[in-house]
Amino acid sequence: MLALASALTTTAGGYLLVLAIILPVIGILLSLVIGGRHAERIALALMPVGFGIALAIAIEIWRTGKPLVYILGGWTPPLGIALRADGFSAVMLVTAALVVPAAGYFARANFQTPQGQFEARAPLAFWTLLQALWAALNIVFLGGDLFNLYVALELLTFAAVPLVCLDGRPETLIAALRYLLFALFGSVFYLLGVALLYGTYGTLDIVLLSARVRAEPAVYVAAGLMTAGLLAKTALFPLHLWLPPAHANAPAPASAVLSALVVKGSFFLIVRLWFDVLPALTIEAATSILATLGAAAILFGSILALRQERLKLLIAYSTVAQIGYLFLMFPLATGGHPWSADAWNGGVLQVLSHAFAKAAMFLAAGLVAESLGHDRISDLRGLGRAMPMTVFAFGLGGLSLMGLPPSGGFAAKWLLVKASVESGQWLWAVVMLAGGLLAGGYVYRVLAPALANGSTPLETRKSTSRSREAIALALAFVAVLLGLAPAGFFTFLQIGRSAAMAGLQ
Amino acid sequence: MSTIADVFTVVAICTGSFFFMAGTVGLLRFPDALTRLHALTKADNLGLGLIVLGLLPQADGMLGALKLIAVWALVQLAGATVAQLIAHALLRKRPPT
Amino acid sequence: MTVLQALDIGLAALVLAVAGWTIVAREAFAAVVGYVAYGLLLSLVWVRLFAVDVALTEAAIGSGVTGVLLISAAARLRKTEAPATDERLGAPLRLLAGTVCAVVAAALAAVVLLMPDPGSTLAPEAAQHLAETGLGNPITAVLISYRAFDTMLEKVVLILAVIGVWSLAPDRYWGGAPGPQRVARHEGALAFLAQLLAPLGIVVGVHIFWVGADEPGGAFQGGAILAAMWMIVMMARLVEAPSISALWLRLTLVAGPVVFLAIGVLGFAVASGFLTYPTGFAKPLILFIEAFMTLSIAATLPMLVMGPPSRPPRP
Amino acid sequence: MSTAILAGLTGAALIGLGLYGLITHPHPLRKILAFNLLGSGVFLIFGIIARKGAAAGFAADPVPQAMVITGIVVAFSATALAVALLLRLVQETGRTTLRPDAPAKPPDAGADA
Repeated sequence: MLALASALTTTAGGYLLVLAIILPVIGILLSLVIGGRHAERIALALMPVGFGIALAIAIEIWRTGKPLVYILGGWTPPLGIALRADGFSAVMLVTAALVVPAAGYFARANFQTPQGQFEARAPLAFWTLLQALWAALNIVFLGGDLFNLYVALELLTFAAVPLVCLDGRPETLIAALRYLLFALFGSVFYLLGVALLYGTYGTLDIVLLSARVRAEPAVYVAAGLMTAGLLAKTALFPLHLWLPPAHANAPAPASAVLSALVVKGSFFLIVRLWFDVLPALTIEAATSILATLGAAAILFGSILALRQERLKLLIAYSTVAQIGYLFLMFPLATGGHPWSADAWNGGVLQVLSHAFAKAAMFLAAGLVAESLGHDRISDLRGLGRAMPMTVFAFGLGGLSLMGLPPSGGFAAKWLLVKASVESGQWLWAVVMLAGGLLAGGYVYRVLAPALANGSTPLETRKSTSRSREAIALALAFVAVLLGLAPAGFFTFLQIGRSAAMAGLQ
Repeated sequence: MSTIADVFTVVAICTGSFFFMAGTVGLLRFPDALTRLHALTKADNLGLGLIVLGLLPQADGMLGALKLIAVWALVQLAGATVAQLIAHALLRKRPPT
Repeated sequence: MTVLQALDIGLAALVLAVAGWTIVAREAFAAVVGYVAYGLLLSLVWVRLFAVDVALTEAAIGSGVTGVLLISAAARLRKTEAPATDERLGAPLRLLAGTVCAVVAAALAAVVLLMPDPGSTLAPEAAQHLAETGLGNPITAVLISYRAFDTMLEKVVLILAVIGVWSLAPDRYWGGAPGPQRVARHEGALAFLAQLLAPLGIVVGVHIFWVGADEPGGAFQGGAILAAMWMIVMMARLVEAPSISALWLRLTLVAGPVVFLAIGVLGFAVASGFLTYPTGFAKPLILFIEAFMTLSIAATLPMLVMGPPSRPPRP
Repeated sequence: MSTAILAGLTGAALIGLGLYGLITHPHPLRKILAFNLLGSGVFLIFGIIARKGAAAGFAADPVPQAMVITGIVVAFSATALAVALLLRLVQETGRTTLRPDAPAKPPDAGADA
């Protein structure tokens, strides 16, 4: 929590937060009006600018060591709305600014407007919705007002759902409709919690709320409702049913963004809620429930991933499992103990490394499906010789999922295991180790046939472009490099967090 | 004067409500769609007309009275059109099995 | 118990009864018709809560436009109902679901009863700054000034919904028009209604947008009425649904958020930052934004109701 | 009992009803309908909070009222998107089931539009 006064005034550089949001919004509006193949050009042209803005925000926070704040319309909360960026926000902004453009440049081959046609359905929808996803994520990361975040969540849903069924096959339509129903359930519950908080405290500003919240019945009910709603959107076991078909059936670049970023958007809000809005409400029972569900997700998701016959479904179930790890941070990082900061850093690092690793794996799987015409795991024999770069990218991503050194996944899980041992909560450590073994199992299931030599060379339908393979590989490298994050990176992550919460006495 | 107006209002609204009630009973009790439609439109138009008539003396000013009459006219228009459409749809569907 | 209280209790009972009907009704069509009635009853509840702006929105959008959408969907889905009933959950699961829902409802009821009265409020703050916006209707002030960012983003949500709905068209229909094919036969009565109602409705819609600055009403309510008028003349086949590639349609759809965003960004230069209005110019700027938003809503709602394009573009 | 409390209890009951319909109805259109019921219950909760916040000469706090207006419009857009998805699904398959195992089509490359 920031000092109250400084959280309610615009800081130098605060305008960057506005730019980060309105840039993709301008892109959406322009793309729809000008239309045709210009939608693609506008989206791709704005991406480097958006990356620059995200980087500038991170540098500004690093330089000043303080969060950035912008008061919208000049109306100070509680009446108005504030945008705020702390270290965590900045890191997420930069992650989105890397993964979205990667998916965008990768998707140029999938979503080109055909020659001789001014405008086509799938390209226009894809390029506008991709920008919309980015805008929505940036608002989620920067929003300082719970109702504004509700609008952001809806924006995210409306951008994500149509991406799932862009190719119009029946199974994608079913997946999209299920996704939409789960997401709507999630946002309406979130909104109900927002109503109760407003009714009790007369503000929805995160910083003002955190100063006013006390442990009382309305707050417990609100916290329960909002968490349940956000869990449905994050697809935590047992509310994960919508995720595998949606993520596995979407076009590869869309899957990459959905798995890497969209589920993290609602997770980000759960972290905001429990660590920033409701620190007065550290309930051991609640954090244990979250972690138990997380543990179940790790085991259940991994075992189902082991049994899938299609590569993209395997990766989607692995997302279910990897989301589980995120929730282990709740019992470990609350309470301001000596190990809390480690656990929090571990959780955030898991968010980041999974984002890059999973984006790389979905893009790699997309390349495999395009060049083979299928993604049946049993028929991948000899793939390593045909598409070495793609298989390498998949393998590096898998390294991070398993938590093997040196990788971001290893550093994240190491921090979490360390915290669970120090806090005496051994159970979580055991689950994490088991999850790592299972992840090794499902990654091996893909790599073993891919690296084996087939009796006949694998027939590819079309050759893959080197640059698209390079995009997947670059993302996988980032996931690995996160394992070498220096101590300064973790100091940066803690900017804007209260000393008490961070466990720094 | 105002007492007479009030009595008029009460009587008109009660009569109007009675027609609404009769229309509703018709809707529930009549055997097929066309007769039900008949009961509804006839009774509701009359019922609403009487209620609006009863409220006119209570309206504050000319504008208020005009608005009440506009409400009545709009409902008449919509009711008549919808009744026509439903009847058309029914005729097209015939013979019912 | 006063008469008003008795009426309140009667209204609440009626709302719940109709709501229950929409859940238990055997046929989807009947349930949807119940839902439209439910929406109108709910508008009365909003009037009783002294929220006339919300009552207007609920009647126009929550009940009216949503009703048209759901009724036409229910009519088209009649044949699919019988197979779906085979998938009903078993009794134990339904019992479990019922228990969970009852617990949620009971917890909420308890919170409602425990909530302090008078409760927390931002009404004094909203009133205090109302003069700076030049408006008389505090709700319009919240929507276009205090929380302008929400409203602008919500316009973007509407545009995404349109893109999402359009993206569900088969490829060959892209660039075509939504809605059913034009048929030779005219529904005389409907055409008559549309001819009579549309001019009137347009006047009422513009009026409601205009008075929204000071009295109940505003861009949402006025725009919804204009949208209804456009839908009725399209339903009566007096005008054709536009091609989704028509430049004027695209421009109308984005006009609201574009003007909102442009004036917001202008605030960096001429006022004290994003979405701020220069002193003394707040009211005209707010009305300017609202005018374009009304236009955009009037175009967006019918596009959402009509669904994806359903015929190939004309050469 | 005040109007506000009564409306709040009605809202709570509507939320329960809507949630029940959303979970138990197999037909997606009925789920969409139940979602709208659930949403209107949530808006009523906002409504009583607004009414209890009557102050400064306003009969109700304008801030929650503005949020409800935003919410109604968003709920309508969501309904429109869901209905469009459902109608397309029925057009393609003739059925409305949401079971993931329903259409038995061979998996294909699927990545391209």
